[in-house]
Amino acid sequence: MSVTIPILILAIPLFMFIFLGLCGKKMSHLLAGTLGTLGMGTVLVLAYYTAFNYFFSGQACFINEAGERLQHVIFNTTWLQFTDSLVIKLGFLLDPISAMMLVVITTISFMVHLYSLGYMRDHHGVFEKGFQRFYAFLSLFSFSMLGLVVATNIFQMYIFWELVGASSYLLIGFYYTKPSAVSASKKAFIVTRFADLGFLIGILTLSYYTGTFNFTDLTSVPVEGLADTFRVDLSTPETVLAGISSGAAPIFMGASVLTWALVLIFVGGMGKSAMLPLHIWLPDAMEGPTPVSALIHAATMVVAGVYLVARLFPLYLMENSALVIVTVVGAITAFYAAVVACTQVDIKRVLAFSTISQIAFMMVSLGVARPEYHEGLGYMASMFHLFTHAMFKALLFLGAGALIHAIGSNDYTEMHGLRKYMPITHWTFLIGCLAIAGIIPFSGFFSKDEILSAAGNYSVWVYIWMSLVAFMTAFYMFRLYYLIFWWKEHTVREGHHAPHDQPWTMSVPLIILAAITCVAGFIPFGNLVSWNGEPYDFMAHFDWSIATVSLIVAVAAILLATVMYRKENKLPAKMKNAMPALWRWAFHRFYWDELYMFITHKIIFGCVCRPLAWFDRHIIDGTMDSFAIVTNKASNAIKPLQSGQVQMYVWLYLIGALLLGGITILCLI
Amino acid sequence: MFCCGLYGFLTRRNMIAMLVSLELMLNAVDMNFVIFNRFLFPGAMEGMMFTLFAIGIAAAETALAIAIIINIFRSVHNIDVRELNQMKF
Amino acid sequence: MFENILIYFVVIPLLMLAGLGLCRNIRQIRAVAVVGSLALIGLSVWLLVDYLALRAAGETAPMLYTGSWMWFRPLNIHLAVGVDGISIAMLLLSSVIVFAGSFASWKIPQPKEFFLWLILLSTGVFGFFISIDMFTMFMFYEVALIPMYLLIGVWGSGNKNYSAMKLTLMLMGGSAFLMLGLIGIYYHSAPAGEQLTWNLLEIVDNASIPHGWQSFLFPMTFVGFGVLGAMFPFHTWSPDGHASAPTAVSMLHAGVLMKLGGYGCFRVAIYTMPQAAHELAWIFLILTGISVVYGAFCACVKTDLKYINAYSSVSHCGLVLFAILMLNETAMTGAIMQMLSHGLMTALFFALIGMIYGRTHTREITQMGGMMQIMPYLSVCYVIAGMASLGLPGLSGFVAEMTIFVGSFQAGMQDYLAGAGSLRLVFTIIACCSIVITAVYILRVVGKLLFGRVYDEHHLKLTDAEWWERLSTVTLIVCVAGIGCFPNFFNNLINFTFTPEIFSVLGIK
Amino acid sequence: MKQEIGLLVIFLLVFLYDTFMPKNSLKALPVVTTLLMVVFTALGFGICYGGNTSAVAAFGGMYETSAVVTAIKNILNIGVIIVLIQSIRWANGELMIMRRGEFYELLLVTLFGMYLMISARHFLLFVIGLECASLPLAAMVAFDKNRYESHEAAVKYILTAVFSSAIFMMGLSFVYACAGSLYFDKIYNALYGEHTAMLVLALAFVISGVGFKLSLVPFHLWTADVYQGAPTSVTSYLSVISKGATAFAFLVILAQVFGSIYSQVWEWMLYALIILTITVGNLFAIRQRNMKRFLAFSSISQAGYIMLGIIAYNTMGVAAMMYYILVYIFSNLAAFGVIGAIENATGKISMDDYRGLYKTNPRLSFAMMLAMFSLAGIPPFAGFFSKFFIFTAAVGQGSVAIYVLVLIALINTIVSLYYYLLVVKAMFISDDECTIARFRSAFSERLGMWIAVAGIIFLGLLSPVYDYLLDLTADSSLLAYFIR
Repeated sequence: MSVTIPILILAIPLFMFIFLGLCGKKMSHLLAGTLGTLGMGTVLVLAYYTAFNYFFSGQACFINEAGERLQHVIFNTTWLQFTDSLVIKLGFLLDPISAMMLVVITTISFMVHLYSLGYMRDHHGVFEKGFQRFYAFLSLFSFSMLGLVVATNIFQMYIFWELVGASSYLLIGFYYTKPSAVSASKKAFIVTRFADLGFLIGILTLSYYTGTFNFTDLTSVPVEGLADTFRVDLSTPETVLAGISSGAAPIFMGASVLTWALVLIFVGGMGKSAMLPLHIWLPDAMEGPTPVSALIHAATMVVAGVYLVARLFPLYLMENSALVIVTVVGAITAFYAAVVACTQVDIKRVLAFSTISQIAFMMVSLGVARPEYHEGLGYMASMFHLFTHAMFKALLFLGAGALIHAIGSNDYTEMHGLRKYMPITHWTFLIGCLAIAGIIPFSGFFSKDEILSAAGNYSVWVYIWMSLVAFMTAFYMFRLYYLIFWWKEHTVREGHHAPHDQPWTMSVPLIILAAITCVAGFIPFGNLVSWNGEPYDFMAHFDWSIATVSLIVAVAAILLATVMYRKENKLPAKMKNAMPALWRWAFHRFYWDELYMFITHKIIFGCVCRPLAWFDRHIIDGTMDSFAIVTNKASNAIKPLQSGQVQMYVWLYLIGALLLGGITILCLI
Repeated sequence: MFCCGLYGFLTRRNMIAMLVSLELMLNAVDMNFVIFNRFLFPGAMEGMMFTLFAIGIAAAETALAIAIIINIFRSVHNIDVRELNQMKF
Repeated sequence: MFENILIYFVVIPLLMLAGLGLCRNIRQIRAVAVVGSLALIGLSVWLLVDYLALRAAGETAPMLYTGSWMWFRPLNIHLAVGVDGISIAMLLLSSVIVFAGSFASWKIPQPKEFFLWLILLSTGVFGFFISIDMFTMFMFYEVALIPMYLLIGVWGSGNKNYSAMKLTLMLMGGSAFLMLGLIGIYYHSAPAGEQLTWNLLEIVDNASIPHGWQSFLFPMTFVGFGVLGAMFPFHTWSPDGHASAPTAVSMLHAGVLMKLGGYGCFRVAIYTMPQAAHELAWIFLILTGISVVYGAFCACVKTDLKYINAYSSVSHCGLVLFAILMLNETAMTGAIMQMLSHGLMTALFFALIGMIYGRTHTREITQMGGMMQIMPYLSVCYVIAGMASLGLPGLSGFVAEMTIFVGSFQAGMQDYLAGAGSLRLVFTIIACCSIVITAVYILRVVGKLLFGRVYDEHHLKLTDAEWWERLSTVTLIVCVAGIGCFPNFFNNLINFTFTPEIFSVLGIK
Repeated sequence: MKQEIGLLVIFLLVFLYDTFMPKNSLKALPVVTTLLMVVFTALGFGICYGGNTSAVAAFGGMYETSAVVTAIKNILNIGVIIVLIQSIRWANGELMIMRRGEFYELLLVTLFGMYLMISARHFLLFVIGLECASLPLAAMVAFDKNRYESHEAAVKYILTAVFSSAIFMMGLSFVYACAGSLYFDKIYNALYGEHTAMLVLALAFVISGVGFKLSLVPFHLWTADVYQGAPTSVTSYLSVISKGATAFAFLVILAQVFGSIYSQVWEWMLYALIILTITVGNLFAIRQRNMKRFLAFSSISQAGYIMLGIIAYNTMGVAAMMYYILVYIFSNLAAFGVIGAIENATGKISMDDYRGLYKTNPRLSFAMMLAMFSLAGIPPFAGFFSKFFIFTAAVGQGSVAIYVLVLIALINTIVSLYYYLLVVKAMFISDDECTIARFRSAFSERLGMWIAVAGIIFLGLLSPVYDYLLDLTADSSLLAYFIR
């Protein structure tokens, strides 16, 4: 496969960023927006072409005789050489998941580009301030995200990992005059930075032992657990690999080094994918423009963590404990986020928490994936869910954006009963809700169902737990749906003030995404993506019993929501009063933010930084100054010697001479 | 003798008296030389020679000191050495 | 003598001084400064190209362009020059910053005296980087220090007398230890009975410093240079000094002068006394490791822009010394890169701070806000500088820090696996933590200063950057991005395959 | 012997000129003297480079000269010339009309005395030289008849001087008792390796006697008052020429007389004295406001640095010491030149009056700053090189104790830098209005300053000077004494 297309896929967004960033101000808003969208459109086409080529062209470099899909490095140029073996390269790795991610990213990104043309202007069609900047940042983000998914080595991934963090920072803080937005962006960056620290150390450890950054080398390790511990032969990467695969690595604080490395890397993933306890940035990130939330904080960037774990999956397989940690974290997060989502009033926050819990689903399914159960169904399931979730969550967010754009508020209490006014939004939003609730035949049903069956294979408890989460998911989504579109009528909805559907630039993406959501479930995903590249027909593993159960669960949840929220009634208030404590905690997101505020401000700033600064100014600096002070004091102290009295002088003279002689005599004798 | 001179020099307030005691000290030095020469090294006359010159030098010093003291007496009408402490520290 | 290109790094500044003497008005003065610094940039770029060509042609000598002219015969003091990739990198850095600095001080009062001292300072800097004779090195070192006093004292702001005096005395205190160290090295520079020498290369070849003496002279030299490298606890001159210094001086001082410290530690202390370095590294590792996080933490709570930046300099320069002490090829490469990167970005920082201060007349971030709406250009530059400082890929900070971390982590793990204690490992991880703290204080400043609402209505009337300010900042930004995007170029420039044999003692090479 | 004779000739010429020339032509006296000195110095250099560097003895070995000695004498001559040039204006002031001649005659006599001190090889000659060099100075100190300080200074000087010479000769008598002779070489051989209490005491007395002229602590107390009280020209003469000469003479005595008991006895005495001198001098200098007094203390600590060259006790040390003296002459005379110029013009000698001097008299303040930097040892000025060399020489002595000593000295340089910078700060940095109006100093003063500044700038960068000095010492008769 030629090199030009992959390079273009990366180069066009980068060029767009630089171009719009430098001379965006000079050109008109519309031109800038159109340019950005066109650029993204081109990338979209190229990416589709590439993915299609990879999956269906059947070239030898992509798929071997056994029908296994291979990892193919299209180009790989040295960027920075640390040692002979440790080299950061920038390249383009094509394999099932990266191809899949290419499709996802370009699709959503293009939709968002298009959508923003309509969204980023007020009702009179006046563009927002910094419209060009917005598109520049969008291009930057697309570039970094694409670079991330096609990374050929873990350090390239880290580089773009940082870049997506930065572009997300810029986009969250797009309305930089809004203090809340500024602090949200700061929070997002710092929390993820903290996670990246773990990621970095993990990379360092891993690369030290394996002597390489390359995914292909890292993941081509034979899969055995790490049994006993002895020293690794560090002479060459091969021996190191051999050592690791045969379970060689010193125990460090009770866990093998590999475990440490993998867990630390997973911490990086937790940061980006907003797993507990590093989730706090994501809800605040909703301060950014809604298309940004759709693109970054629902569809693409937040699943980077999942992608990372999937990328290193063979390594994780070698270390059961790491996978267990992934599972546990995922399960807890999923439940937590679902509970919180049931109580939020800001629709974007509800969606944010649902995102967290859905990503947690993917994590769990990765955590439970084992080759021995259905040939690693969980891996495929999580990738599948990643795909479908990207689509319907983007759909939901864009729909929410449409609502916000129409109403001018994030709060569902402002909305109520909009179904008549905004039919397109209504229907597309409904499709999204059905998909996420897991109603056949929408895409969400299939992916979630596979996750559940994978969980079921792994352990029944996980299965029950996740089904519970699924139930709540369906519940809060429909709560949201009803509260927005039904509940009660607002009185003041006449004339041209009445909320109405959006311009085509906004509608088209909604419709397209809705269409995808409807059909995506029928993609034979197993043939395309699997943990070891061997295609298999997941219908073979399709478990109707689990499917029916989950379906029943979803329907039950929807019915409950209908009862409670379809018409205005007292039930919700009753529920709320029934368990006030739980409700309050859930409403305040279990006070995580307060906890973090306390740690950062009171402990770090109050108890570390200020004392240190004081110490520096007064102790260290004081010591330095005290030298000078002592000198001056001494000079004052010996002042009397120079008394101006000749006889005094002579006295000292004599004493000096005698002492000089006397002491020497004493020393000699 | 040297010590007497020393004592005088360090204690007297009158400059002339100080000069006198300085003379004492110098003469003590001369005596030293003469005596050492006479009893320890009777061969050569070095000590004697030195003494002659030392006497001369002492005379010169005294003359100069007297002159300066007169000068200062002219300007402040007082030859108390303890008063001479305008410049200090 | 004048056939050697390196000499011109000293000759050009001297010519500039002469030209300055003839200047009548500010226009001529600016002309002299700009032309001269351009000439310096040109010279160093030419040197770079030629050097790479020579290396490509298979030159393997540790130093190229070496020249040595007898100066004081009895003490065998030469005016010895020579460069390798590292010094060339430093020369590039210095010339760029001198260039940017002379633009940043376009409207300085009493320009003649100002540029006189500034150029004298840069003479010292360039002389330091080209010379391989310890005596001349030390002489240029001090030449570079003293103008600081007058530059800060006369053109400074705030508590300038105190700061200037403190800075000068502390640095001189450092050089007192340094001088003794150098003299001590001189007396052991050759085996008994042979001609003693000040020439670093010869000393390295002789490798005749007795072990006992090394462990006495190494701390002397290292501390001597370390003071200028803002090593904890000798860093306190830096916040006050920077806070009071005028813009260009802060730029040169943080950008170049503090590098003299790191460079000296590397070139003199480590080069000549590797065994002692190997044994005593742990002491200074602890100190520098402390200063990395310590500086960052202090920067978190300061409200004066220059103080914040000074403390971040403490942290970053601490990282330089830290990496040097890892005695690991990768880490050392990282250290040099960090010098380049920190030099450029901190110069950029100080330039911007100076420009903002020149408009708002305050450096308190609590009394500013929403600068992005008032002076977008400067603010964007500030964000870029901040991103470079917190290590965003594509800008210089990232590559430097990553190289350092990879290298020192390797060193640490080797120790740990060899059962040689986990000190280096632990401090590497501590140093890694600095990237988070850096993010905290950088974003804090950016958020408070540039974003949010405008704090003071009067600020709304302020103007954005003038053309010379734009020129000076753009130069620096381009360099920062250049290093960030093509790190391997510098990585190859600074490579240790040409270092003297003695480095095999450290397992380097 | 040539130089002494030459000096006597000049002395006679000046004397005759002063006595028999008509009053109106007396105004030319200073110029004439200066020119004579210049010619004489030129001849002196002629002797140095004349190839005839072998040691010459006279008075039956009481007197000996050699290339090194000639060189140091020439160095002194240069200093004297600068002093003379700088003092022309002062000497032509209306107060001096009557006493102009005496000033020059006394000055020449003291110089002659120093010559004798330097090249004496017998204590008799040495003592004569010492007294010649110190007594007339008392008269010169008292020169400003109508300034009270001048008299007070003179009294303090003469009393302490006589006292110290008494002590000195007492020490000599003990030495005589121990060694039985006053010839240097005889004493050297006699004292070989012995250290009785009497000898040590004698040595202490001798050192104190010479240390008095060098103003080593604790024999320094007269210095500040005398420097402050004396006329500026005299002060500068006192501070550089007599110090330089005595330093060298001191070296000669310690090496050629007591060299045999270097490491046992006087190394440690000197060690203590150096530390005391440098530290105390600096500590006092910090708090001075009067410029002359300030320089007095700075010169005390400088003397301490000079001693480092002696304690090094090797040829490099001697060379470094001579070089240091030379550089010190230039730097200090530059400072005194500025002070004198300002004093003559405005009568102000307080550091507070120097505030903002740069605004009114940039050139003067520039010269002053160079002098200060040179004294503080800042490159590229000569002071840096001299300090560096003398430290190198000292460390060359090799023992760890010397490393410590040098470290102490180095740390003291920071203190000294502080107070030198105080002057620079006053002149350049302080913003308040300068009390000294812009004025144009006399040609002679400017000439003197130019010479001194040129010396400050070029002495260091031109290596041949130092090379030459080291060659001289390398093949001098002193070499014999350094082998331990």
